[in-house]
Amino acid sequence: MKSDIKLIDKEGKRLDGRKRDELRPIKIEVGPLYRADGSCYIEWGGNKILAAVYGPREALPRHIQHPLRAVVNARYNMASFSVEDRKRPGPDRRSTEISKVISEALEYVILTEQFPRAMIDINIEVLDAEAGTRCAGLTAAAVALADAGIPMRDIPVACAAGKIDGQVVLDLGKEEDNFGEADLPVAIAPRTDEIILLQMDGHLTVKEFDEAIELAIKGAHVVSELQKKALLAKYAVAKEVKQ
Amino acid sequence: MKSDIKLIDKEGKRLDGRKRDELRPIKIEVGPLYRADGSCYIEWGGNKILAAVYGPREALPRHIQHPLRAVVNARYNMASFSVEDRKRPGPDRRSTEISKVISEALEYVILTEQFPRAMIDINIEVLDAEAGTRCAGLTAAAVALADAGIPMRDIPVACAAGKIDGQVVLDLGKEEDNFGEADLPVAIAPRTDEIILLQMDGHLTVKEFDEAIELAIKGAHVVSELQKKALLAKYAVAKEVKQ
Amino acid sequence: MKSDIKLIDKEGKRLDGRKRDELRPIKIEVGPLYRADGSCYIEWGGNKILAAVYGPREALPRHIQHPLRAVVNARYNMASFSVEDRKRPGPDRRSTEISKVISEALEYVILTEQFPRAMIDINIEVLDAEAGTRCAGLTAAAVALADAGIPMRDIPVACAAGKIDGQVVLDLGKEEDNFGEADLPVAIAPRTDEIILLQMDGHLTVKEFDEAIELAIKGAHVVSELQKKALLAKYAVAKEVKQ
Amino acid sequence: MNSTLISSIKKDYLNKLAEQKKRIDGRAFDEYRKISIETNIVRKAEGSARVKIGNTQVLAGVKMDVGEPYSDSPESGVLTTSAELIPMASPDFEAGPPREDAIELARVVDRGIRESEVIDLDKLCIEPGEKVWIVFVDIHVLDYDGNLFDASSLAALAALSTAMVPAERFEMGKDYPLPIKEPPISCTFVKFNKAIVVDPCLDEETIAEARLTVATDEEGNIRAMQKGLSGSFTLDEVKKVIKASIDNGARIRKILEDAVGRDHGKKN
Amino acid sequence: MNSTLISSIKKDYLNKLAEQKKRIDGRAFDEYRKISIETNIVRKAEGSARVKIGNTQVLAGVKMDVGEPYSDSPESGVLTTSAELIPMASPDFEAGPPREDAIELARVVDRGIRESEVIDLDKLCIEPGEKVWIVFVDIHVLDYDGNLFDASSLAALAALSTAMVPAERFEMGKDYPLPIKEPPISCTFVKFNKAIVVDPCLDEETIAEARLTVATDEEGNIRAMQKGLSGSFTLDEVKKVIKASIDNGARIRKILEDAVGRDHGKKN
Amino acid sequence: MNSTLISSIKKDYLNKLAEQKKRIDGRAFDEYRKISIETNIVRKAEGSARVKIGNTQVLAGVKMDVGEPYSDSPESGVLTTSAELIPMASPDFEAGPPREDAIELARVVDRGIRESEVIDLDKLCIEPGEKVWIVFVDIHVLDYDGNLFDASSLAALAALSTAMVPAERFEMGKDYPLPIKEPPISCTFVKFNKAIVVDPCLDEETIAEARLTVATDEEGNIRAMQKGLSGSFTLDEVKKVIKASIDNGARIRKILEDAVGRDHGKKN
Repeated sequence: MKSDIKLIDKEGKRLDGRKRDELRPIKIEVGPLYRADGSCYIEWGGNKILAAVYGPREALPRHIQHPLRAVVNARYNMASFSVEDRKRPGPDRRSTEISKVISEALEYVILTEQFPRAMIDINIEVLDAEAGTRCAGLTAAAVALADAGIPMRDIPVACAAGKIDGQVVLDLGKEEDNFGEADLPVAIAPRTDEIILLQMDGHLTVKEFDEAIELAIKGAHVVSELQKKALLAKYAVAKEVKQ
Repeated sequence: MKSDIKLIDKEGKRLDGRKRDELRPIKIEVGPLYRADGSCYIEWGGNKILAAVYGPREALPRHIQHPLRAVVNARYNMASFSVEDRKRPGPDRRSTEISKVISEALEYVILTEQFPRAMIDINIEVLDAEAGTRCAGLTAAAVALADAGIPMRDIPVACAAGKIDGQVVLDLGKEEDNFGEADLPVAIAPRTDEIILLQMDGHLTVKEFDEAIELAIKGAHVVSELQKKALLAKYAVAKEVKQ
Repeated sequence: MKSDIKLIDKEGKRLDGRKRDELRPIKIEVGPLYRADGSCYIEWGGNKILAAVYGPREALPRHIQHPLRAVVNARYNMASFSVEDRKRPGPDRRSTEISKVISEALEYVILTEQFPRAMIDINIEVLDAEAGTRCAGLTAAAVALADAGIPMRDIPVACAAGKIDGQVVLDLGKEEDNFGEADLPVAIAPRTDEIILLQMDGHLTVKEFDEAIELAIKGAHVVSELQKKALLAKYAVAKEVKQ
Repeated sequence: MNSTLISSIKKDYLNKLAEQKKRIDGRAFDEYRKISIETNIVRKAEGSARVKIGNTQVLAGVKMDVGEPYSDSPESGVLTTSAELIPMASPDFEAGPPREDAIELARVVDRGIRESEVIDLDKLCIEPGEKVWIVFVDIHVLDYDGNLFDASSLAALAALSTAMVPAERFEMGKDYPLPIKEPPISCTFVKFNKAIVVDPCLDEETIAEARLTVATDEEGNIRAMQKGLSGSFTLDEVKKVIKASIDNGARIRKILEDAVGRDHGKKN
Repeated sequence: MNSTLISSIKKDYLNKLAEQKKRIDGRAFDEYRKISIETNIVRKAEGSARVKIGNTQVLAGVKMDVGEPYSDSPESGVLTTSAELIPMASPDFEAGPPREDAIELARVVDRGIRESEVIDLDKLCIEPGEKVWIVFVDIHVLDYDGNLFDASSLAALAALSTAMVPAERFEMGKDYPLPIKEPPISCTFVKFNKAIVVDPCLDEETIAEARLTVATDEEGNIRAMQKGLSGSFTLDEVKKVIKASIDNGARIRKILEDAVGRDHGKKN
Repeated sequence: MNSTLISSIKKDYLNKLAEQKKRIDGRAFDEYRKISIETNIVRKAEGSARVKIGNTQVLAGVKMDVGEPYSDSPESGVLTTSAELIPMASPDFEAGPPREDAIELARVVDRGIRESEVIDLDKLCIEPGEKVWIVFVDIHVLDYDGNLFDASSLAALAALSTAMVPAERFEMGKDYPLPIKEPPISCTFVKFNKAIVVDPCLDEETIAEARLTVATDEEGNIRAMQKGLSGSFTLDEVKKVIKASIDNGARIRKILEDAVGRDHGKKN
């Protein structure tokens, strides 16, 4: 957490030239996969992430079925070559926790009661990882759910804020994550600003927290617009093709 | 097995001051746990062990059900911090074997035929381990079974004898177990003295064996009285509260 | 693959004195096991392999059942002491692949459609391993299937050819396998010469391949005769006993 | 189906109570259960503590060993936190490798220790790059009646606060206390039917829609947060929870300090 | 039962088509689908490539580390190939340890690299018997519409061909290209209802009776073969498949060379 | 249900036989089946033996390697015993990690070797604290018709008695016989319907209420005991079993000595 690295220069610029409240570049592509019922590819800074949705389909094995609603299983996975030192394939404790908090967040927006005894599987594959994969992964998963036509009360979206060099900033990059003082990933349902994912590590005063979460929510709204634009683009093309 | 350590001094006293046929101090507490159907906490010398019983309840998954009787699963587990060098969590070969012989011994006294297709789970957690955990664990499990109201033909009880410095003694302590010549854990149904658990390692003549097993059975009867006293104490309090 | 070792001498003799198209000594024993429905013991060069067949019997767990035919599970396993450096017990990637290709090859000859919802288990245990265990194992498994009375359209048989010192030879031995240039294990249904297992590693021209596969098929026919002789021997004895 | 039915009845009942500002065990929304902490109860452990929060009972043990540092922090000791939801603690826990609940629990406790630098890992270096102390914190849940996050984190802190570095066993001089800094205190809330209650009991956890844990330090700053379950919080609710966490944290910190018998913030 | 019924109907349909020399996606028996190769798409990997064969999509990544050689080849680098059939790629793939399909796939790709000495492992020795480069090739199947053997092997070759040895990260001078030799090209066929077709799509794989993969080199020699499934081939069929593999191999080799932008056979 | 019915019919039949002092295979209660021992049957193993007791068949193999000693016994070799109940041996055995039956078997065989100091582990030290011989004893059950304890223990002893330390392979001079002391011999009994019979066949094991294994040495002393199953023994029954074990042990010891072709007690 401590380091001599200056993360913000005298002009208020961050290592990659961003301003305090500026997001990294984001690119969203809808439907890159053939087999999946819905899919999304996102590039968010140096992150490259695919999300694929299968379902709703009969939940198997049967003992996992819920009689009144669909079960939602998000599986966050990092490709072994997505990080500096090769990661052993398969889930570790970190990915298990991230899968759990993303599953819970997405379950809130999905109208699961429409599909009793069903399951909806969401696969998030991190192909190239920089800081903020859980926010980018959730954001891509939300688009893949929409692409799969899964009924949702809202299209969720995530963004992080944090503290570096004593200042609250938006969307931490890699060095900022490693050497910063706090990271605060947040996911919301953007229509109502309800908070559906929230984690925090580090050190924030109550005032800084208030500032940070508002910044994160504001950032999430910007990302939300990118989600909608990407979906609309595909929808527009699809419509065109139809006509 | 060999060593220069004198385990019995000239006056016939053992390292911890005990006589040849003397047990370590034993304390039994009935019902320390809230969720379990029955529970028991035992301190036996330096051993600290909790036992909890759940059941009878439907045996699941179904393929483990027996159509004519309950299945009895004792699970002996050592906390990772219960031994000098940290133990990796989870079962190892030693605990698997102890779980098996304790399950078999307890099954003999439980009236399993009263609960077809059911299972009775017995969890034995060793929190602090000195020599003799299997005897102490079985003894605690028996009390937890009684506390859970599981019908039994007898309340089983266990005690070990062994050989140190060429002499047969009761209830080996840690150094006696490490440097002694034989260890003989025995569990009985005390009403009939039927032997339901019996293991032996080391070196005993037939004569020494006869002596050792009689000493162990005698010791088990002493422990049996402590079991009954602990159960009566709880029963008496319960009765009092009722009146 | 490269080495200074001469694998063929000036007279065309191989390290163990064999000629180019000569098999290692093979011994086949039918029915050495009591519990199995069919069994076979084979010694093929330095390989010592047991094969046992159980089934057809109800396929369990049920979800593996096929409604129209029996499932065939061959399990190739090396005893931990069968190789120079002790092998960890249990399947590894190599044995999983060999189990798969042997299962598929044997399935072709078994009249699986006669036993819907059943399974046929074939256990191949390599007790002592030299080169060529997959061919020897498949050959023994075929005899065990016949011994178990499993209906087959043919008794399959396997044999390898390979290239050493630039020459195509039959049935590679250990050093030939380690330092040779190619290995080509082949299994056939001998009545029709249909190829049911085929793998190749190394480097062969098309001409060499043609030569090698014909050599392997020729070798397989020799082994096929040994299979039949062993089965007839047992059958003859059985007949004699009956009379 | 049956258990679905039962839980649906229980849900209705708790929801109705909540509308009357009542809880199933009679507590107020902002009322924590009785906390008791006993330390040094496992002789074989370097440090240990049993924490009871109501009927919930958690045992934490600390073991230490000498090993290699991670290559990216060659001058720091290593911390490893595990949690076992052993079948003893609940009819619903099963033996076997830890499932996602246990993993989330262990990771939240671990972050509470690691990110707040409760253990001064830099002081646990023996030979840079070669030999450091490894600290194993093992959480053993003995009796489960809700709120494992707070109970486990408190048990871990109490066990660490009383742990002795076993230098003698490794022939490195006399044992000495593990260097510990002022720890942040976790406080957990759940939300159901618009009510937000502190320190949920099992029945409340079963029907809860959302959960929020906030760890705060002596100065009232936030050191860790973890939201769980598939419900949501408004920003206002989050802010109220943070405030209540700071208040409860101060009270629980006193209980911890009394139990471990010293004022860590100043002594170490 | 249902899925059995459906697959039986599909089987009849494909078989009937085959009798008319037709395939379900309109291709000729000897027609390969469109191949596209993109390299260097994962920044964190030493080398990477995404290969599309029709709708099938495979990503291969190469990572390198420094480690110990095997005791029986103290002067050679180490190659390790893994394949994951992740649930993203198909509704039928499950999370968890690789099953026999993935293991066979990884082993066939591995042999294609190892036995043909595509990587010059002897040049990856740093200190004989002590330190060598470990090359990890990881196959990530992203979208499964048949013919994973060819797609995976091609992705692995493309990733290796563009991989840089990360010498800088290990303080051993400047990064340099992984020493690669001319690779053999895999070509896969399946047989059903007496027809033998190249580059099977998923529907064809589902009903296939037998599968044969042949890897051939620049000179038209055979470097690896793998027969699969429970059907059989006649010797004549095998010979025809070999010939067609050589023809296709030459064409695919060009696509690979264009994608990796250099002529390996000569440069290295 | 069916298998329950069948086993109940078999139980009645064996119980009735027992009342007439008869056994299902015609043996007397105290009659052991024919034992045969073949040694050195696996060329790749340091030592090996196949033991048949009636139809039961067990293969034991000994492999040795050089490795580190345990920290608490730096001058002793290491012994590791495993048992696999491979599916070959019985329709009821399944592939996979050893279950509790196999673990109990391995541990009882292991204790029979370790506690009686059959192998002189102190002579297997190469460099104190650094390098010692590791002895792997692997039990492979090939055909299961009851009494695996005696068959496995006998196979292990025969394999160890004929094992050669592979010094040459590790460039430490010439191979030499593994230093072995006089081993104790295991003898197993089961009890059903008040009868106690030696060397149970599978049918008897299936219906047995209790099992007792006693290992005795040359001098008629007891070296190990293991009671199993959910029945009980009276003290008198235990004493009778011990006596019978000593008698059988003497007879089996001769068979072992003949098979391994030397008198260990004296030579080593």
